[in-house]
Amino acid sequence: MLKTFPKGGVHPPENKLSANKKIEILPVPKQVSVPVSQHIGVPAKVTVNKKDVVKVGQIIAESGGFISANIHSPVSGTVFKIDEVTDTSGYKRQSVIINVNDDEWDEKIDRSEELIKDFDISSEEIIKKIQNAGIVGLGGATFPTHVKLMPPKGTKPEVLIINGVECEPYLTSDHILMLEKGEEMLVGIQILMKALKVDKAYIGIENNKPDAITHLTKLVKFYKGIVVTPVKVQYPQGGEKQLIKAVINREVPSGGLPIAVGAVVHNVGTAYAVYEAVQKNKPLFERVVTITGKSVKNPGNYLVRFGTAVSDLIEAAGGVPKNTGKIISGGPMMGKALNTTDVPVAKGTSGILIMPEEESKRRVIKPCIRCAKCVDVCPMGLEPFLLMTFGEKAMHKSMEKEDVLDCIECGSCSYACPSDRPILDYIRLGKNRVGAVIRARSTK
Amino acid sequence: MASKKKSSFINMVVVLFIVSAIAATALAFVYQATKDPIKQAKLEKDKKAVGIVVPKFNNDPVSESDTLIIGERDQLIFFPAKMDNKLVGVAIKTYSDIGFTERIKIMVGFTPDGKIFKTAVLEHKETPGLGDKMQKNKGNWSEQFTNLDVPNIQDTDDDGILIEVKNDQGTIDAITAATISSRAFCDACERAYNAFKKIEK
Amino acid sequence: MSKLIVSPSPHQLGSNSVKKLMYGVLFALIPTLFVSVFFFGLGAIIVILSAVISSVLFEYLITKFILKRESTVMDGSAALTGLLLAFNLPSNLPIWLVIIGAFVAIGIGKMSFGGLGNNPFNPALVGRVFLLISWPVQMTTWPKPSPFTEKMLGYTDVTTGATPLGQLAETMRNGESMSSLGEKVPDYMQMLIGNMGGSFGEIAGFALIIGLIYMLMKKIITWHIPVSIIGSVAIFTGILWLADPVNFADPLFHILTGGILLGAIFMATDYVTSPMSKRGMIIYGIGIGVLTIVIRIWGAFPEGVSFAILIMNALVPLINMYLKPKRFGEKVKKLK
Amino acid sequence: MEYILIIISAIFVNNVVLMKFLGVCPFFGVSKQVGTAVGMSGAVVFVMTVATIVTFILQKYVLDVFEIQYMQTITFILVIASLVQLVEIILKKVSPSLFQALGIFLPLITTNCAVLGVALLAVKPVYDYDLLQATVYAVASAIGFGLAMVIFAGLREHMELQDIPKGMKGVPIAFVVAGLLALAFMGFSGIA
Amino acid sequence: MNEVITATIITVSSVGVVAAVILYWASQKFKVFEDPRIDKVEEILPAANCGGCGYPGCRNFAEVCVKSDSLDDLFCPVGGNGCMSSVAKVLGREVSEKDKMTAVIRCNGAPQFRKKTTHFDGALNCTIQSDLYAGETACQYGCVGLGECADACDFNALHMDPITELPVVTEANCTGCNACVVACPKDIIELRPAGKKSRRIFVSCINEDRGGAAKKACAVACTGCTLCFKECEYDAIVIENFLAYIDPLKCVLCRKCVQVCPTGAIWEVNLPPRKAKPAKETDKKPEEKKEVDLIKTAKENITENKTVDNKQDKKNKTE
Amino acid sequence: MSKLKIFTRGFFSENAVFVMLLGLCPTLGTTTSAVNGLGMGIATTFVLVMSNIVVSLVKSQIPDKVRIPSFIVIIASFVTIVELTMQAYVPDLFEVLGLYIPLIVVNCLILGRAEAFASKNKVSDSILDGLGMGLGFTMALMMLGAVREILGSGSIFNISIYEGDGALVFVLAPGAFIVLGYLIALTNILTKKS
Ligand SMILES: Cc1cc2nc3c(=O)[nH]c(=O)nc-3n(C[C@H](O)[C@H](O)[C@H](O)COP(=O)(O)O)c2cc1C
Ligand SMILES: Cc1cc2nc3c(=O)[nH]c(=O)nc-3n(C[C@H](O)[C@H](O)[C@H](O)COP(=O)(O)O)c2cc1C
Ligand SMILES: Cc1cc2nc3c(=O)[nH]c(=O)nc-3n(C[C@H](O)[C@H](O)[C@H](O)COP(=O)(O)O)c2cc1C
Ligand SMILES: Cc1cc2nc3c(=O)[nH]c(=O)nc-3n(C[C@H](O)[C@H](O)[C@H](O)CO)c2cc1C
Ligand code: SF4
Ligand code: SF4
Ligand code: SF4
Ligand code: SF4
Ligand code: FES
Repeated sequence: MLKTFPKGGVHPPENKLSANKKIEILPVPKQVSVPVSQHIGVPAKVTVNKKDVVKVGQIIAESGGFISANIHSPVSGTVFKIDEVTDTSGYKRQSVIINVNDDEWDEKIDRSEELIKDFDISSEEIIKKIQNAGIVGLGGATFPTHVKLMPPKGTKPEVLIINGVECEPYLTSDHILMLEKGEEMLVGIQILMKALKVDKAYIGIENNKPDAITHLTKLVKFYKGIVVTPVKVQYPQGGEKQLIKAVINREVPSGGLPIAVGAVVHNVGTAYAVYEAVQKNKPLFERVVTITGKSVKNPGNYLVRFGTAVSDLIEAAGGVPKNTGKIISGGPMMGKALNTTDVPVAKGTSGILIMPEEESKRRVIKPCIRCAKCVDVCPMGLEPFLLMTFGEKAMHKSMEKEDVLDCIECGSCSYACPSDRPILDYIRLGKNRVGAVIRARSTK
Repeated sequence: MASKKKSSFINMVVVLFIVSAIAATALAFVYQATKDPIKQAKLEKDKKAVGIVVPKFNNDPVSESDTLIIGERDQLIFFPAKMDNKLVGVAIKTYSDIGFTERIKIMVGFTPDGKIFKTAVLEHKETPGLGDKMQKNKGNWSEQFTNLDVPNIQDTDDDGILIEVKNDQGTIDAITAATISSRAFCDACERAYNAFKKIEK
Repeated sequence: MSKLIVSPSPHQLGSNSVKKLMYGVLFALIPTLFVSVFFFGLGAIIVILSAVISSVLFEYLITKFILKRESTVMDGSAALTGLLLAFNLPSNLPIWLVIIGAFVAIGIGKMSFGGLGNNPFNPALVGRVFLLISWPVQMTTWPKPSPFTEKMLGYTDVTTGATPLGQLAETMRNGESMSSLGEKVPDYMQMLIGNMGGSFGEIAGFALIIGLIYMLMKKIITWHIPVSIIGSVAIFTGILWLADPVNFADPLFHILTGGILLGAIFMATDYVTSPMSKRGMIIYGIGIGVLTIVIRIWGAFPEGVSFAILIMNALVPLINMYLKPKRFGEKVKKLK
Repeated sequence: MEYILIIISAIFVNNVVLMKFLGVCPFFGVSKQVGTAVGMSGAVVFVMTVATIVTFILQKYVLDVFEIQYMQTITFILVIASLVQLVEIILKKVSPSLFQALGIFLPLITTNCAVLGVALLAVKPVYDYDLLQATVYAVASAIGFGLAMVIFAGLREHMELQDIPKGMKGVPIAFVVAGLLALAFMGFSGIA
Repeated sequence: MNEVITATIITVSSVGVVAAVILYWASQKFKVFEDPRIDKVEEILPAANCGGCGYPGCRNFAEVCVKSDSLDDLFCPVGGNGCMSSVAKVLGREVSEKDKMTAVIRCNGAPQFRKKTTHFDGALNCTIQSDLYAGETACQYGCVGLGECADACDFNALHMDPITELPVVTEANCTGCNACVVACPKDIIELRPAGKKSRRIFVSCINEDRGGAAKKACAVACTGCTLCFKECEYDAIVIENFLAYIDPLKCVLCRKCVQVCPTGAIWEVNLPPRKAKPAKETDKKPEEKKEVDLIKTAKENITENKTVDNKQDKKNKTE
Repeated sequence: MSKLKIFTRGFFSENAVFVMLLGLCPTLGTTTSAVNGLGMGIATTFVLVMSNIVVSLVKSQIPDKVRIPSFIVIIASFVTIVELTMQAYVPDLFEVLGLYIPLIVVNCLILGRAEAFASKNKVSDSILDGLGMGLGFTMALMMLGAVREILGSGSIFNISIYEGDGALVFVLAPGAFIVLGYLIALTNILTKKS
C-alpha cells in the first residue's frame, strides 16, 4: 500500500497537459510591474525612486518586518513609476514599474550552469543568505522561508519534508523542476537540512510522476539522509498536514504548526531557490510557471521573471483561446481566478490555467441532501455541510465550536458535493469572521 | 395594579387556612349534594346494561344483586332477572385483563339454560377503530354472542375453554386486526360462564 | 473573450449530481422491480405506477402552487419515494389508499419540511406507517405470490396468505415451537429468490443484494449502514436463538423475511435522514437492527423495520451532535 | 420482571407525552435546545418521583381512610405546588450548582400536567400498585418524558438549520415533527 | 355537621396550613440574596410558568430580563406587550429618544455608469465577493450589489433595486441600528443624522482613486476635483484621497455643491424641487440633466422581464 | 381596553391554543371527536370563568407569598365541582374525558388568566375575559375535534358523512399533533394576511 493520509480526499482528473514540456525561458518583457507584497506578511518597503536605474537582482524593496521578504528587481532598466497596480489578489497594490533596458545582472550572481555541490557555511549564515535573497515558499502560501528555518523556542525540528507532491491537476512546474534540476534541488535540500540541523529529509512525490521518482531515487544515493517517498495520488496530498501524516505518520495538532511534530515542510521549488541563493548568490526574481489549459495551443513550463504580465505569458503559449471563461493563477482546486490578464506574475504564481467557458460556470445550487460526501472527503475530518449552513446563517460561535479554523481550504468538499453547493465559499467567509472574532478576543 | 398585601407568617397561614377551609366546606357540600346522583348514575348504568342483556323481567335485579367470589381475588357481581318471581335470566358483570389496553368490563346475560342471551360493553380502553368494534354501536361483531349456546360448544382442542376465537381453535370470528380484543372479550364471557355455572349450583 | 468569470476556488467540480445519485438508486431497484412483477403480476404494476405517478404529481403541485418554488420533480427523489413506498405495500392495496400514502409521504413527510434535504423522517416510511396504522386490515392482507400463472393478472381478488413473519408472530403467540414454523413457511432458498408473502418489494432478497452491490460499486452509499443493520440483527437473533432455539427463530430467518433487506439497503441509507459520520452510521444501524427485532419479537406488529427506521431517524440529530467524524490532529491535541 | 414491564411500558409503550398527552406544554416550550431539554428532564424526574411518593401515601393513608377520594384533585395539586416550591427553596440554598442545573425548571413543573397526571394514575385502582411499584412507575414515566423531550429537542435544533417553508416555520412544523415522532413510537405498542 | 364534611375540612386545611408553615419556615431558613428587581419583574409577569417565552418558568425569564442588556428578544406571550413594557419600566430600559440617525448609501454606481468587466460566479454574498477581489467593475470601492446589507436589516428598511443593483433605504423604517453598516464589507453605508426635516446632502461615492482612474471606472464617481470644496462657504467639505466628504454637522443645506459637482456624485435627499434658475445658469444644466435622464431612460428601457430574470437568477443560485 | 376587545381577543389574537399554545394536553387528548372537544371546552370555560370571578373578588385579601397556592386551591375547588357534577349528570362524557378533567387544575391557561388578568381587574371584566378565553379555547378544541373526527372516523358530531373506515391515525396520538400543526400553520397564514 502506498502511503497516504488517513481520511478523505478526492481524485479529480489529473490533466497534466504540460507534463513533458521542457522548461523554456520566457523572453524578458518591455515593462514589468513588481508588486511589493508577493508574500504572506508585511509588504516590503520600496527603496528605489522614480527614474532610478536598476540591475537584475538588485534590491528594490526591503523586507518590512520579520515575517516579510525582500523584493529584487527581475530586470534591468529604469524605474518608470511607483503606483498601484492590480495584482493576483484582485485588488490594487503598490508596485514598482520598471521599463526594461537590456539584461544586465548584478555582478555577484553566478550565472554559470555548473553544479556546485559543496558548501561550508554555518546554519545562521545560510538563513541570512536565504533571507537576503527574499525567498518565500513557492508551494503556494508564499510564507517567508527564513521564518520557517528558525523554529520557535521549545520546538526542535527532526525531519525536513520536501513537498514534490504537486497534487493540483494541470500543474507541472514542480514535476519538471525535479526532472531538470534534480541535482541542484538535492543540494538545496542538504543546505536546508544543515540550516535546520536535521539529518533526515523525505521527498514526497505522488505516484503519478514515476519518472521523477526514479530519477531522484537514483540521485539520492549520493546525498546522505535524503529519502524519496512515493505517495498515493490523492488530492490534497500536498497539504502539509496531510503530507506529514502520509510520510512520517504524525498528526499536526489542530491549530498547530508542523514543527509541533518536529517536521518542517518545503516545496521543491523552494529548495531549488535555496540552492541558487546560497551557491550562486542569486536572489528570487524568477520561477517556473506552468501555462496550461485544455484549449491552450502550447501548454508548457516557462521560466518567468516576476512582474511579467500574465498576458505576455499567455501570448507565449499561443494566446488567449476564443472560448476562455476563466483564467486562474494556480491550479483548479486552490488557484485564484483573475479578473484581468494585466496582472504580474509573482513569487506565488505556480501556474496559469485557462479554462474554457463551459467548464468555468458553476452549476445551479440545489439544497443539501445530507449525502455526507463532503464529510467523507474532508481531509481534516470536518463537517463542511454544517459549517456552510452556519456560515450562511452567520452562526460564528457554532462554527468555532465545529473547528472551522482547521479547514485547509482544499475545496474537496465543494468538489464532491452533488448539489453543487458553494461550501468552501461560506467556510472561508466563516473562517475570516471567526478569525476576526478570535483576534478581537485575544487583544481584549 | 391592585395593591398587594405584604406577606407575614401569620397572614400567610391564616389566609391559606381560610381559603382551604372555605374551599373544603364548599366542596363537602357539593359532594353531599352529588353523592346520591352519582351513585344513582352508576346504578343506572348497570340497570340499563342488565336490561339489555337478559329477557324481559319485572323485578329489580340491581337491588337483588349479589357478589360472587371465585378463586382468590375475583369478584363478580351478578344480577338475577325474574319475571313474576320466576328466574328468566342472570346478568353477570365480568371483566378481562388480557385486552390490548387495560381492563375490559362487560355485562353478559344468560338464560337459565346457560345460553348467552346478549352482551353489553360497560367499559374499555381499546383502540378506537380496532378493538372498540366490540361495542354494539360500532359494529355488529358482538351479534355472534347473541343466543350463543355455550354448553353445546364443541371444545375441539380439549383445553376446557369453550368460548374462544378461531385462531385458538374456537368458534368465534375475531374482529379483523383486533384478535387481542376479541380474545379478551371471549375471556370475559368465559369467566362469566364459569360464574354462571357456579351460581347454577 | 467575453467577460472573464471570477469565482472563489475550487474551480473544478466533481461529476456527481443529485440526479445521478437518485437515478442510480432507481436503477439499483430494477432487479427488485422485476422480481416483484414476476411474483405479484398486475397488482405490483398497478401499485407501483399509481405510487410513482402520484408522488411525482403531488411534489410538482406542492412546489408549484403552495411553496411557489422552482420545480424539483426531475431530480428523481419523488419518483424514488413513490417506488420505495410502493415496495412497502401489499400488491392488492386499493389504488385510493396508495394515493393517500403517496400524499402523506410527499405532502406531510417531505414538502412540509421544505422538500428534498429538509425532512427528518424517511418520507416513504412516513407514508407507509401512516397507512399501516390507519388501515391495518388492508395493509396486512397479503396476496400469495404466484409465479407464472394466469393469477398474475388478478389484482384485488387474489388469494391471500400470511407472511413468514405473520406466521412467526402467530407461532410465538400460541407458544408453539419453532420447528412447527418451519413447516408453514417456504424454505430459505425460496425466500432468497422472493417466493413468499409480504410487501412486494421486500421479498426479493437476492435482487436487493444485487442492488446493494451496484450502489456500493457506484459509491452511491457506503457499507456502514446496511452492514451494521444486518449484522446487529444477526447477532441479536443469534444470541436469542442459541439460548433458546425452541422459542426463537434463527438469524437467517429474520434476515431473509420481512423488510430487513429492503430497509437496510434502500431505506435506512436515505441520505437525508441518516447520520453524517461513519461512527454515527454504525450506531444508527445497530439501533435499527435491535429495535426491529424487539418490535418483531415482543411488539404488537409482526414487522418492525419501518418503525425502527423512523425511531432512529428521530435520533439522527442527536447522533450527529454527539458522534462527530474524527478530526484530523485532534488526538494529539488532547494528549498534550 | 414486573418492574421491567412497568418501566418499558411507561417509557416506550405508553410514553406520557407522545401517547398519553401529558405535559405537552413544557414539551413544546422547553425543547428548543437539547441542553435545556436535558435540564428540564432532570427536574421532572426528581419532582415526579417525590410527588408521586407523597401523594401515594396521602391517598392510601388519608383520603382512602376517611373515604374522601373526591378531594384527590385539590390535595394532590396543593401538595405538588408546595413541594415544588419547597424543593426550589431548599435547592437554591443547599446546592446552588444543582439549582443552576435544575432549579430554573422547577416552577414550570407545577403546571406540568404530567406530574399531576402520573400521580393520579399511580393511585388508580386498576393498576393496584404498591408504593414501590408506584415509585418505579413515576420514575419511568418521567424518564419517558425526558427521552421524548430530548429527542424532540434534537429534532428541533436540527429543523432550525433547515429550509422550512414560511408558513410551517416554528411551531407548526414542531407539531408535525411531534406527530411523526409519535407515529414512530407507535411501533412500540403492544410490547408487554 | 357530618363526618365527611369534618374530615374534608380538617384534611384540606391542615394540608394547606402545613404547606404554608413549611414554606414559610423554608423560605426563612434558606434565604438567598437575589437582585430585588428580579422579584419585581416576576411580579409583573403572569406567573403562568408556561415556558412560552422560551425560558423555563417565569422567574427564570425575570432573571434573564434583569440580566440581559436589552429586552429586544424577550417576550412573554401570556402577558403580551403591556406586560413587557411594564417590565421595561421597572428596569429603566426605555429607549431614550436619540438623535435619529439614518443610513445613506455612498455609492451611486448603477451598471450604466460603471461597466462590468468580469462576471462573479461565487456564492451570492457581498463579503465573499469582496474577500475574493475588487468586484465586477473597475471600481474597487463600490457596492458589489449582492444585498448583504438588505439581509442584515431586521426592519425592512433596505431593499435592492433590481435596476441600479444598489441598496435603497426606506427612511421611514430605518431605526439607525447600524446592522447594515456592520454587514457591508465595502463600508458603503454610513449612518448620518437624518437632518432637519430629514433633509440631507452627502457624497454618494467612496472611490479614493485619482480623478482619471475614478472617472474611468465609474461615470458618477467623485473625482476629487475640489469644485465643491471651493464652493462651500461653511467649511463643511473636506477632500482626502481624492474623495470629498460632507460633514453633516457643518452642512447648512445650501445645495451649492450639488450644482457644481461635474459628476453628480453629491446627493440631496428630501429637499424641495429647485426654483427655476435664471437663464444664465442653464448652460450648466444640460449636463446634469443628462445624468438624470440617463437613469430615467435606463429604468424605462429595462423591461419588466429583465427584472424578473434577474431575481430568478439569484433565486436559482441561492436555492 | 374595550369590553368587546377583552371578550374577543380570546378567539383570535390571543387564542389559547392556536396562538399562545396553552393547555395543550386536553387539547390533544380529548379531541378524538367534536363532541368530546366541546365537552372539555365547556368544562374548562366553567372553571375559568368561576375562578376568574373569585380571584378578582378576593385579590386584595391575599398576601403575596401564598398567592399562587391560594389560586390553585380556588381553581382546584371548581375543578372538583365540575368533576362531581359531571359524574352525577353526564357520566358517559366524564368517562371519556377521564384524567383530563382533574388536569384542568394545571392548565396554564387558567392559572395564567387568574394571575395575569383577574388578579388585577374588575369582576365584570374578569368574567368577560374568562368567557372569551374559555370560548376561544372551546372553539379551538371543537375545530380540532371536528377535523380529527371527519378524517379519523368519517363522521362529524357522531353523524356519519362517508362510508368506510377513516384514517385511524387521526383518532390516535400522532394524528392529534399533526392536525394541530397544520391548523396552527393555517391560522398563522390567515392572520398574517389579514
Ligand atoms: C501566521 C503564520 C505563522 C507561521 N509561523 C510559522 C513558524 O513560526 N514557523 C514555521 O516553521 N512555520 C510557520 N508558518 C508556516 C506554516 O507552517 C506553513 O508552512 C505555511 O503557512 C505554508 O503552508 P501551506 O502552503 O500549507 O498553507 C506560519 C504560517 C502562518 C500563516
Ligand atoms: C490543499 C493544499 C494543497 C497543497 N498542495 C501542494 C502541492 O501540491 N505542492 C506543494 O508544494 N505545496 C502544496 N501545498 C502547500 C503546502 O501545504 C506547504 O505550504 C508547502 O509545501 C510548504 O512549502 P513552501 O513553504 O516551500 O511553499 C498545498 C497546500 C494545501 C493547503
Ligand atoms: C396502535 C395500535 C392499536 C391497536 N389496538 C388494538 C386493539 O385495540 N385491539 C386489538 O385486538 N388489537 C389492537 N392492535 C393490533 C394488535 O396489536 C395485533 O396486531 C392484532 O391484534 C393482531 O391480530 P390479528 O390477527 O387480528 O391481525 C393494535 C395495534 C396497534 C399498532
Ligand atoms: C440511497 C438513497 C436511499 C433513499 N431512500 C429513500 C427512502 O427510503 N424513502 C424515500 O422516501 N426516499 C428515499 N430516497 C430519496 C430521497 O433521499 C428522499 O426522498 C428524501 O428523503 C427527500 O427529502 C433515497 C435516496 C437515496 C440516494
Ligand atoms: S472543509 Fe476545508 S479542509 Fe475540509 S474539505 Fe472543505 S475545504 Fe477541505
Ligand atoms: S456534499 Fe453537498 S449535498 Fe452532500 S452533505 Fe455535503 S453539502 Fe450536503
Ligand atoms: S452596500 Fe455593501 S452590503 Fe450592501 S449590497 Fe453594496 S456591497 Fe453589499
Ligand atoms: S465636486 Fe463632485 S467630484 Fe468634485 S470633489 Fe466634490 S463631490 Fe467629488
Ligand atoms: S396542558 Fe399544559 S402541560 Fe398539559
